[in-house]
Amino acid sequence: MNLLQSLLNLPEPLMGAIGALLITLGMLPVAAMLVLWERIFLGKLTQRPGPNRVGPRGLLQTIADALKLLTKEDFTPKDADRILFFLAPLIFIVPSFLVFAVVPFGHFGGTHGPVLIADLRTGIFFMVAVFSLHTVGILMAGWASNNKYSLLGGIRGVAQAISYELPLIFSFLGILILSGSMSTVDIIKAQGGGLHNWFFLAQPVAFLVYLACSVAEVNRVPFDIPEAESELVSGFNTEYSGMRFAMFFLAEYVSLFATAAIATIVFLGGWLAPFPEPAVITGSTLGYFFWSAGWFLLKVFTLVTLAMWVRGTLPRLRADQLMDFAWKFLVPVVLVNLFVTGLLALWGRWAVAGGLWLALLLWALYGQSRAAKAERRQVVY
Amino acid sequence: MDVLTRAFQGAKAIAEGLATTFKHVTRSQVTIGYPEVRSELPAAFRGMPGLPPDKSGNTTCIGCLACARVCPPQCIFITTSKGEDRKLRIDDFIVDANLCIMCGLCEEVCPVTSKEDKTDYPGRAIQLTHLYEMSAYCHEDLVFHLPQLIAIGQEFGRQKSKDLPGQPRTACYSRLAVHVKELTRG
Amino acid sequence: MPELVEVRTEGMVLNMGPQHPSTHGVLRLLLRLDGEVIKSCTPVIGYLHRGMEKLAEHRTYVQYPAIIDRFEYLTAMFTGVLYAMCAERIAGIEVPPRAIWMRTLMLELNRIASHLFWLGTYLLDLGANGLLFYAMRDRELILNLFEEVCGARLLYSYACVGGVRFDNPPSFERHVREFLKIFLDRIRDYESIVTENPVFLERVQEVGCYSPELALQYAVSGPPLRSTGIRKDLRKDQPYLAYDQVDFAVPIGTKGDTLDRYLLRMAEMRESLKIVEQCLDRLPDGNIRVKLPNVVKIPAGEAYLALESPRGEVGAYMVANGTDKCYRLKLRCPSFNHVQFLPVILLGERISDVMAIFGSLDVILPEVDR
Amino acid sequence: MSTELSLTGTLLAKAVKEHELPLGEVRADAAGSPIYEVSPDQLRAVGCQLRDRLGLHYLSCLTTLEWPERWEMVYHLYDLARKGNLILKASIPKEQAVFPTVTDIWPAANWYERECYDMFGVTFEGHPQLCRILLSDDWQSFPLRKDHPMDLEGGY
Repeated sequence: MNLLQSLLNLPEPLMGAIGALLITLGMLPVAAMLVLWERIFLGKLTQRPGPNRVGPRGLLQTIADALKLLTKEDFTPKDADRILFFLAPLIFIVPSFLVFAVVPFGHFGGTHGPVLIADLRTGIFFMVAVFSLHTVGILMAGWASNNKYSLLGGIRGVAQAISYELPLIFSFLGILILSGSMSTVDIIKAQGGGLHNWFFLAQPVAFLVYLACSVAEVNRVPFDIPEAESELVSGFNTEYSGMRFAMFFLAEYVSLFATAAIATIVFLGGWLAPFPEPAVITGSTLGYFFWSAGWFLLKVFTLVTLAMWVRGTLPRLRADQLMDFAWKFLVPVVLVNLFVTGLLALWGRWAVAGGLWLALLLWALYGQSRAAKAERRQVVY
Repeated sequence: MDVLTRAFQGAKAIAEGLATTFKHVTRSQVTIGYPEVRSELPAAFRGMPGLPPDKSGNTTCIGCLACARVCPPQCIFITTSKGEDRKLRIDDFIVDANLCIMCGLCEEVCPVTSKEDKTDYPGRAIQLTHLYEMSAYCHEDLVFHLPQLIAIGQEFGRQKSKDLPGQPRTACYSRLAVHVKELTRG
Repeated sequence: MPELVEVRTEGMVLNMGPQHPSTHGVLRLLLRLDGEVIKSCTPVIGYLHRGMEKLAEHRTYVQYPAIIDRFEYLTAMFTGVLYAMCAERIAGIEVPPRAIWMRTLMLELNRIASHLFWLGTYLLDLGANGLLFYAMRDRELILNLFEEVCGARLLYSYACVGGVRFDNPPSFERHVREFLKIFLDRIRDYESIVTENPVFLERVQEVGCYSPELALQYAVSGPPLRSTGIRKDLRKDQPYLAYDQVDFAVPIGTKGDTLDRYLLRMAEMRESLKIVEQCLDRLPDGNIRVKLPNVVKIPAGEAYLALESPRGEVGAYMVANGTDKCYRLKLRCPSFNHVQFLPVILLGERISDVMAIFGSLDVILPEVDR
Repeated sequence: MSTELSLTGTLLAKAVKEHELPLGEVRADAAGSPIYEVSPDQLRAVGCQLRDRLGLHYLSCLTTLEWPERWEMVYHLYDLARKGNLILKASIPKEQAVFPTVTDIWPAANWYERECYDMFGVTFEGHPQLCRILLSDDWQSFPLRKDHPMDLEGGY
């Protein structure tokens, strides 16, 4: 935004408002595209065509769906808590958009600065704090609907969010040690110089933990217990229809995009290309903008597709197993990771050492797993 | 170490599963885009019963009521009258497609056979045809009378599908759908 | 001294179904919950009651095989064959060998189709939707085979008293062999997605365990019984059709949990493939049905025959009285017992496991309600 | 029509004979399984004996037959060891329509008996929860009775 700011020379609050507008308007088509892509991709995974009726090759399917949802009757159950019922989708949707305030979508090259609305010094902290807000929306929706399935979904949503918030934040701490800053821009800059400097290599464990937690944060398979449709019909949003359901739906995809964006920033080098960038591109302002934004979006898109791919493959965990997984596995793992990172940071050779640490771990485990292989249960003939 | 072993094994199994699902991305689609593309029907397909006409366009039914008697949901109703030449005439032949379960017992018991092959179903007066699209807005539209049944038999009879093995028959379907609709409405 | 106050908590009554995404047709479970833990469960059935037994008394032996398919539409071959076998046994009708082998072949193909349907929907119950499409894709292959022979994909009305109604078209054998060739690979695909998946294992291991004694008391049959380690398979115990002439094994489980039931069904599909192959190799030529009069009359008598359907022991108790309709037909269906068994094994489980356990019993509601 | 006992049927009949249970003459059904008549008073006692001494824990089927002048209960017991069915029959006059329950002997009988009540109106003494099962609670008639109309005229 720095470049634009110097060009337009507007007061900062106004620039912020313009940025908010841009994000809100920009995210709507992105979410629509993600919905469509998910359906196409899941279709491909299962040898189906996916949506193919509306528009050329089904490309307008989400628009048709959105129109349908908007024109549907907006239904409020009898005895619902009307105020909370009305507020819940709003509270659910706002944080997903708010996260993008600190997401740098690209860079203008040279000294022009990155493309983002606010370069907060506490960028990562802001993201996590804001992102955990939508749990309130889930609980409100679950409570206000006056439906037992919704209530169970709401309770599960809160329990899940509380459990997964912790390893999620802890998985960032190692990165903060390495980058020495909480600002999203600084974190990306710390990863400059090529693929080998990206933090997912230095912090592989944290990266995997983050991926698991982020899937849990956005309530997707295998962690979609708040809305598990084979158990709770549709969980916390069972009673929502029309526009308000559309808001939940939209927020979920925006959140998915947001978590992928965070992962890109923190672990995959944000807008940076995986190799040292040629000076021709870094020199041109507009050229570098498209180049960097392209890399950023490509990475985000890959992560989002990964989440969709997992959805097409894995079953869902049970609520208590989910908590077990978070508290008894993820939290200790990130703590150990944090400890090791701290030690390595002291030694200063984290990149090499990180790789060795991972290789050693994998090798030890591979030997173990081969030994344990024979224990699989079989039927008796 | 047990936890980590399990974690590793789990990750490996998940990766295998993901690989398997991803393998399918490259495979060809199995879905058939139904209204435009139709699956090939086997010759034995059991669809809506019809009355394939003879060369003069009349039904070959002799009014013995065997089909009406054997029909499990009892959806065949035949009215006959004796004409002046003392021959049995079929006044109306009703198949209520709301009730029909397409079991094919009617064509099995039909005594009318073709001269060449006594076991050949395509010689029967009532035959299950290859018509399977019979949506309608009300139950009455699905009560088929003699002229409609003859039309169905003519368009979709098995004899016909024998001549055209495995041909998608999109053109005839839409034509007949309109045809049958007109007859049903009228 | 502070007074101890008992905190009174209230149980929650949850009506699961009949409108619920995963109650396998229309079952209603009245659950009394404490948090997510089930304190009591009352199944309410009958939403799909169609009076199959009353219909049997009002339809002739020729008509009813077409109707009995609706009794259990995922394994329509079994019920049709069962009805025909009962009538044949009472009347002493000898079925031609070709019909016997054809019936065996069809039953085993139908078993695979039914297990595939179970596999897909069960994984859907657990929240994975990818496998559903793979399972359905391969079930389609079997349905195509059925369609080729009898012209219908779901409700075959294939068996009739005295044999089978449709002979194989010439291409049938080749198509079945093609199916056999690819299907083993497909099973390996499913297993690579499911069997070792840690999420799946978490969901099914040690879930829904019950003892063999309990299962016997409630007359549980089929894979749910065999998973506890009791080798009760009517194909071996009371061989019917051509099962005494084919070579196959009856796998059993060890723990009686949901994982065992999954493993059993996968193993059973493999065994069924073996049987299908043997049937194809040994399919004799000849008539497919005995010539019976137009009005089939069965002399007075009674018989209870049972087949090992994919879900368990499906039995028919037929009382004939010398007319062309049976005097009474009682259909014994495994799912009825399994739904009755459900409250016993659901006690103390979690609401997330209701579908994991219920699904593993492979209940189908039309069969319960008849 | 076979009225001979099958091989497993003979084995079962032999076992029953050895234990000297108060059962009538053995008959065979078309499938070759032994059928025993038992009086309703002794039904529960015989059931316990069969279960405990012969090991017939598995009640595979239970149903009611309506004959012109009597109700007949039919119990199909499966013997897992001998792999055969044993059929137990008990009759009462038409106007009485009360049988002793066997739910506590074979828990599987619970729903079977409810179904018999639902369909025939036969009641079971001592049944824990004898209410409608397949039909709705406010249903009046007993549809499987022979005098119940089979209405074919209705609409769709």
